[in-house]
Amino acid sequence: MITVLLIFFPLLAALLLLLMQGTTAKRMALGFSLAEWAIWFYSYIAFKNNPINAALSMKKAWISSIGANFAVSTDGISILMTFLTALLVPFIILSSFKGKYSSSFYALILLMQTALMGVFTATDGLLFYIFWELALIPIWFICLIWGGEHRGRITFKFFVYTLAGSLIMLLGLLYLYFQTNGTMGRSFEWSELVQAGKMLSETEQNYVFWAIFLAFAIKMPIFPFHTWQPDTYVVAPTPGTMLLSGIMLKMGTYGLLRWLMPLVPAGVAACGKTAMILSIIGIIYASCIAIVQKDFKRLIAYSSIAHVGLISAGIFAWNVEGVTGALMQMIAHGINVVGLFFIAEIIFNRTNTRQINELGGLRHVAPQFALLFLIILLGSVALPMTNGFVGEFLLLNGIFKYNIWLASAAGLTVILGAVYMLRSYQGLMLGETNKRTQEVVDLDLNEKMILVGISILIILMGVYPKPFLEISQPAIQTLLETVKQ
Amino acid sequence: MQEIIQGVPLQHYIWLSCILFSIGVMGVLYRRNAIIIFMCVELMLNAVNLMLVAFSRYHSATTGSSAQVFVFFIMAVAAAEVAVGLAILMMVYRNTKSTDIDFLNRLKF
Amino acid sequence: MLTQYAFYFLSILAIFSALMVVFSRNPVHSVLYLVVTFFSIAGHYFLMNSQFLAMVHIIVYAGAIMVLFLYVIMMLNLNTDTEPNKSNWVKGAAVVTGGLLMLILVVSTKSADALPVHKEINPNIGLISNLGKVLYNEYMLPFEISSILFLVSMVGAVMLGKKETY
Amino acid sequence: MSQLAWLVPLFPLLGFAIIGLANRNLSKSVTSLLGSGSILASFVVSLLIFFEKVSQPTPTIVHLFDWITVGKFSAKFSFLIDPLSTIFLLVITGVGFLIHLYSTGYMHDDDGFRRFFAYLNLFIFFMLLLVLGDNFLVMFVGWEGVGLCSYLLIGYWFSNTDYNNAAKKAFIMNRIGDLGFLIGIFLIYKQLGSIDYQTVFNVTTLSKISPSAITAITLCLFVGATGKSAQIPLFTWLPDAMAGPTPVSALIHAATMVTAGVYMIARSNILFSLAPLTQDIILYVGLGTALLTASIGLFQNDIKKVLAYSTVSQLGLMFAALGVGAYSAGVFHVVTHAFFKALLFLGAGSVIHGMGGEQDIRKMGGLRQAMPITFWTFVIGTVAISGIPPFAGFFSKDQILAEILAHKGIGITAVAMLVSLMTCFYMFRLLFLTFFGNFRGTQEQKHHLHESPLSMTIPLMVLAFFSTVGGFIGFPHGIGHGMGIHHWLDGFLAQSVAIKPSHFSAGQEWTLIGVAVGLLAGIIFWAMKTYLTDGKIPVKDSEMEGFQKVVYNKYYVDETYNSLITKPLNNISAGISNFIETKIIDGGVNGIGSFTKWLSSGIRTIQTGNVDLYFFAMTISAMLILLIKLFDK
Amino acid sequence: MNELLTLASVGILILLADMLNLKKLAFPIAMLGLATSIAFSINSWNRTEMLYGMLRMDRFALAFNVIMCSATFLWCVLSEDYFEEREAGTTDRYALVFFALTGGLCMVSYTNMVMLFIGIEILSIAMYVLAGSHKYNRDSNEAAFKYFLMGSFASGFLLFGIALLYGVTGSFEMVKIAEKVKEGFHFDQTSLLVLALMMMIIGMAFKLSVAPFHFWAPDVYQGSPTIITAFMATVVKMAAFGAFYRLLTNFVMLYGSWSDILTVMVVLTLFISNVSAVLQHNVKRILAYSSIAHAGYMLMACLSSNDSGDSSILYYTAVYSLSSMAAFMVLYLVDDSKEGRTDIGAFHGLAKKQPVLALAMTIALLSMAGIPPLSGFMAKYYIFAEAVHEGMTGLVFFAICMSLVSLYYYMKIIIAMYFHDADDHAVVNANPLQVGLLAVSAAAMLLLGIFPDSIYQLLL
Repeated sequence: MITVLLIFFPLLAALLLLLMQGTTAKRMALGFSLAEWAIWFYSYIAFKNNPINAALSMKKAWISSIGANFAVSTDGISILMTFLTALLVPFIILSSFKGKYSSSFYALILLMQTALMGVFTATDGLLFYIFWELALIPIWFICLIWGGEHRGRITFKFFVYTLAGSLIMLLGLLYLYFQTNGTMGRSFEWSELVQAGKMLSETEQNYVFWAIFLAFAIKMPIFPFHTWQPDTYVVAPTPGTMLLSGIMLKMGTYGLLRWLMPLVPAGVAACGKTAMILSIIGIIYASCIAIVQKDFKRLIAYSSIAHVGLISAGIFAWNVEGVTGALMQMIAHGINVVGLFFIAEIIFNRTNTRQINELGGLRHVAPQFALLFLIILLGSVALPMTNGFVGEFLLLNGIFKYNIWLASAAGLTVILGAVYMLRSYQGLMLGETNKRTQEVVDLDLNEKMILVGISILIILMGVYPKPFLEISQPAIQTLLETVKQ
Repeated sequence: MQEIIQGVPLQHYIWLSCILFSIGVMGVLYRRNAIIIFMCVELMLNAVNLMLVAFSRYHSATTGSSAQVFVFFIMAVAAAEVAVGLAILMMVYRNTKSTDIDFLNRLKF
Repeated sequence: MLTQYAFYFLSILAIFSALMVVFSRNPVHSVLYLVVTFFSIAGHYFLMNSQFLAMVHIIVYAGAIMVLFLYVIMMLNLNTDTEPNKSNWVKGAAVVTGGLLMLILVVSTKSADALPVHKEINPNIGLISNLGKVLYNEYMLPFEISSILFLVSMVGAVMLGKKETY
Repeated sequence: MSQLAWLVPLFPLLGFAIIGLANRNLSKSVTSLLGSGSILASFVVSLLIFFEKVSQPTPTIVHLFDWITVGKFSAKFSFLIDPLSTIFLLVITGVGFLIHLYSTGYMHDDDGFRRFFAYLNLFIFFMLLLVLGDNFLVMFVGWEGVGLCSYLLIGYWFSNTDYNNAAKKAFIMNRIGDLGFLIGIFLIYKQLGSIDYQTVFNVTTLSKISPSAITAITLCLFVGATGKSAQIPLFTWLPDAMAGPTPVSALIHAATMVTAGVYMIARSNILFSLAPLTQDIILYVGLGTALLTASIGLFQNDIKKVLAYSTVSQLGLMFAALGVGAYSAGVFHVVTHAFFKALLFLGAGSVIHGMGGEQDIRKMGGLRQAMPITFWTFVIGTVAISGIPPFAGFFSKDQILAEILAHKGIGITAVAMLVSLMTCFYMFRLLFLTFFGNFRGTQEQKHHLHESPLSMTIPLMVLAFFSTVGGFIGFPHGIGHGMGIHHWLDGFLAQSVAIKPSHFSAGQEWTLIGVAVGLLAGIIFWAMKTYLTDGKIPVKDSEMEGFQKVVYNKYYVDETYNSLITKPLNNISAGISNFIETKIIDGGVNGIGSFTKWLSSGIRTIQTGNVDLYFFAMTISAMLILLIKLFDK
Repeated sequence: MNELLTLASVGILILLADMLNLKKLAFPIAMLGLATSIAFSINSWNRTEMLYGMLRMDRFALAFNVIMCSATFLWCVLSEDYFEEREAGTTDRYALVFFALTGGLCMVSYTNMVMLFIGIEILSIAMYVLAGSHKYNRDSNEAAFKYFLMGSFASGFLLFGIALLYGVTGSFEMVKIAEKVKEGFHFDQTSLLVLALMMMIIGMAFKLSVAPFHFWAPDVYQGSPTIITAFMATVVKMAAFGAFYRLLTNFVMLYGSWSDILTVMVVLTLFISNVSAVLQHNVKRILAYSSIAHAGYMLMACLSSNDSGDSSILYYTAVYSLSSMAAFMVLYLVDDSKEGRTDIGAFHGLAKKQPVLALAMTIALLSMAGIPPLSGFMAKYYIFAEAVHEGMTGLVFFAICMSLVSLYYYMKIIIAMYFHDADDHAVVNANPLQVGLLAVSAAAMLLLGIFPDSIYQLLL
């Protein structure tokens, strides 16, 4: 029941928001998102007390004609993903306070939150798919209505590309669905699909693997399916970019974890390595592009590809370190990238440009900003004692267990990440001020709240990641066991 | 071999109507004047009628009369169609002063 | 034998006049050839002992429909050879296509030979009394429904024909 | 007391937090007090720990909290207090405190005074984590943390693009090493299932895994060490790092951070002792670095650059010592080096302070009158680094030479000796050019010349004292058996020593000392003749030629790296970005769209609007369908 | 019986009202008639009625009747002002619509070929007239003209098929034909039967606008008055599809394999319609192509029909007509307010001026594109799932690709509404009733998508 509330409360809030206008809408949106956070916290307490709490899951017949249920449940993995969602949305809403956004904007964000919560808790294949797609619509509108130049063309590409992937995934899920043979006939239930997947021959599993993988690969995105992403991130309004990069791409990684790996174990065994190599190529490839990138927002976009490549590689390593690291990094990356995009937004608001070589010396005029930027940047380059490190360390460790050479290649992210992030930091913050930057003022309260909040999270998670690691362990073990059997 | 009337097999009637039908189709393709085209369509319907009557005779022991009733309906429909069709033709002619089908191609691509 | 000759005569006449419908340059000629075709088809109906249909055919087609056609042609003053010619290429294509279609139809109906032979042919089915029974019993519903059809065509024709301003 | 070891890093952390957060609201004096005071407090605690450990040498583990626990992997956040870490604690907090004190004077007029102290405190914190850590991961935390602080402090004057580049370079080069370290940690975990020192440094456990695995582990760790300790091939960042304020150079880039590599290898001595191949590599890399950078130092004209190359060179010697398994000698040299190199840097800082920021020794000269304290302490430092008995450097350097001689014979020792002689030469060159002769700077500078304030000279004097007597904590092995630092580390190194014992007699030792002292004297006289008697001044940059030019330009190593790595990376990236990304991958995706549009533009023309054509199309398709259906049997 | 009678008599009543100068009554009568017909259908839901052996009012037919009547209901309410504004011919149009519905009902419930033929003709003739009901508009003229010529041409093929089929089987009754077909034939006669069935399929494919017999559709849809196009694309299409589906399942499918030819048709339809629509700039034409594309998807359902085929098709047609009706109605409102502009530019800035209309249009378009959780998704899902189950994964893959292509043109409209600013100053008028009804339709599209069983299980 709590999970259901977690999913549908934002939807309700979104509908209510449509009745409001102006600043009331903004404030209420923030209020709703905080209330959602409270709901999450309640579910967390419930989960802590009793992980198999009946209140955390729900299963009701939904489309009985095809055996699809409304089945949601929260386990140790879901709780972290819902945490990320519940955590970031208030930040994202807060970050948009200065923009000229109408109430429908906030309604869309909350609608998106519903979809995301649904994706992260659904245990029914069709339900998962519906929420998966539902998440696409609000963000598309956000980008389309409030986006930047060429948004029509770019958001179209984004929409079609991701939709193409997910339709193919649906094909794969359908294929599995027709192999299920539960007591109640065919079913989309996760456990049934897992059983069905195991029955398939290896060739079939390979096909299903690629079909499902494609959707996640596009969403994350993994090289070479990533070209929608930088353009979209740049063109989207910054809150939209935050949603996209902070939470939405986690749908892809979460999907890998929950809906690909356990479903077709033999397919993973046969094709996982290729997928992993793609992920790792993506890390290096995107990092290289980020190095020569002149647009700061685009640079973050590419850095995001690199990070996600590492996450997916960690998942494909499919050992406890890799998977835990992936989860940890999903959260860390979510937080960091939201911070980075907010920084890009702040810079753009003040100077009207995102070109790194047109800026410089911001540290002179905005020392607090520079400091907070630095902390977030360090989180992003995975300095120990920041959240990025825990995830990255575990990921690399997991990949290392899988294959030494791949891990070494993936490890290049440690170096390349530092190269492009420091390069951008230097270009933006250091050096002498110029015409554009000399008039810049330091952060105001709203901005400070967000960035300080993020910075505190970065350090807290880096120093004491135990709660995050601990809560997900049983679920990860179960998941790993599922595949082994 | 079934004979429909003395000395004439069913086959011949079918062929005759096929030929008439084809001529009707050919006329539709051949002419540009809408009225003629329409007439050719009528020709096609008549070919069908002819075939139905032939078949009704072939099935006369069982359901032959229903085929003849069917022909009757086809005639009725044809008459109704002609009324409306000519009304449309007139209307078009009023506006374009032409019954040339190639003249009407504002709607395309 | 007579029926056989009658059949071939009527058939050749029908085909010839049908062809003339297509190939006559003057629309009025086409109409007249079509009337000839209809008459020869009516002849076939007589041959097949379907007098009622033959009568109806002549009344409806030759009497009503063709008159309507003629009337329209006259009214629109299309009786002269005003139709711009299609290019020969298109005409050729039309003839070839029609020919091929005929070929296909004829070849594929060749198997009508193999239809089971019904020895008895009931000569009375074409009679009015017989048809009336069928029409007003079995085919009651379509008969009624076709009244709607006529209503539709009537309303439609009036609607389109009526002068109206808006 | 050892249980309170967490206090040691806590004080600097608090100092950092308070200074960092309060920032503008803190007066400079309070900042100095907090900044230096926190380190002093750490030092006091370290001393107490030290005294406790003297009487009770068993290692103590202080467990703070579980940091990362995943599956079988577990990294605790806990501290290990044993002789090795205690020595480093003392050096870091002790020297660190002096340098903080010095900074209060040196940085007094700088705008970013508070920021500077915050960074310094943070640095000390991370450095302490590095040496206190109970497992490799905590060490790695400190390892990366000091790298960060180094980045921040090198780029302290962030308006200057060159400085920023230097900072970036330092961080990235360190990161390259860090990756090696990280992979080393993974390997350790994979092979041994743990990264705790207790579990890993166990001969019985280690004997179960293959020697090649140990070699791989040690090589990876050594790559990490080359990054942090500026060894070939990752040494070029250190000279550039002199862009930071001088106390930073003294603290981070001479006394403490760069010795982290030595600490790491000393800490993992068992691993290295079990990997002879790695040891040899370390030896040759160390010697090579020492030789290369010493030769560069011969021709440098920037006072800090000379010291920087000297630092790299000394680090090379330390690695050479580690390479022959003389861990205690290496650590010993770390300690003495910390004293005299800090002293030299701070002295140089004092000079720069007095000169108003001038660093080129060609523009100095005759400063001894104006800055007597600086001069005398600098002399002590120079003598100490040159290895002249009985100053600190002599003992440690001699020890290293002796160990090399004992293990590798005369040839390798000669190379090490050569390095030592070169060090002596350029240090005296530096001394003479700076403090003797006539002043060569501008009038304005001459007018400005003054001795530094007390806050700067006191640390100089304290360090000079230790540079003088510090050597006695490690009296030569062969002469005074079981004294000082060796004895202190004996228990710790027992396992390694068992693998590779070193034997040499007192006679050998004395011979070595004799030869070394004799040669050094010759070199000093040569230097004196060249720069003091003849009054030779190094030529201007533009007039250099031939070999001198090559050496002055650091053998063009930076340029080589630039053209071998940086430029290709940039070009490849640009290629990827401009061609593969946009043309091939994105082009492919867009191509599908364009293709569809192209198809559309073709297909929609079928719909010509001509009924005629529609009739044809319908009839023909009907015929085709009939044909297919009827005749496909 | 009652359903049929109601519809026919409402048509006549409206004509009578016209004669008695009670034009105001036309609308209420229409509403009442539709409601009554729906009520009758629901009332006789649980029994199957045979009418003179000609019509079979089974659940399938009744469900179609309900949906067609509901769509017409929606249509009437939404287009009320259209008829209000035009004095002349109002009642005629209403009457024709109801006669067309009568024809449609015959088409979805026939058991005798005569009824199929007459039903089709009633519907078609009414539509020919309605297509040309803008008498002084050249486009409307052209549409009626093309529709009529090609429609009657296609009727010829259909009739030829029926005649041959009668020749072979000796009956017009579907049950008897099916029996005969099941009995099987000599090898020699197969070509006759195949020819008959093929000719019928061709004739029906024309009515359904399935490629390669779709040529009339884009032109006619574009040329007809928007309000009529809306009716054509929904009710007429449903009726045609119902008839086709009955034809296929009742006996065509019993004989031999048609999947190859139908597959070709599906592929062609999906390909030509979707790809052609990509570069269109006229929203009406885009929607016309979209409706052709949907005919393709519906045909796909026939391909893989098994027990649940009826349900999938019912759901699909219901959902499709709802979405299509909503989209066409928004188009109509825009068209009506902007003096006949139906190009994409007419939609610029609609989101700002009429957010509800824009939203309804968006939901309708996304639903047609098959984006979850809208009903269009579930509709496609059922069909694709059936096809996957039948092993036609390749065809489904192709259909998915074509759905993606279709996104392009749907989104073009959405982007126009949300992204661009209006390029003229015309105000898009919509009365509260229309807005409200469109909002309700939008909600229905969403709810039907979330709870598809509400319709899907009707026939189970």
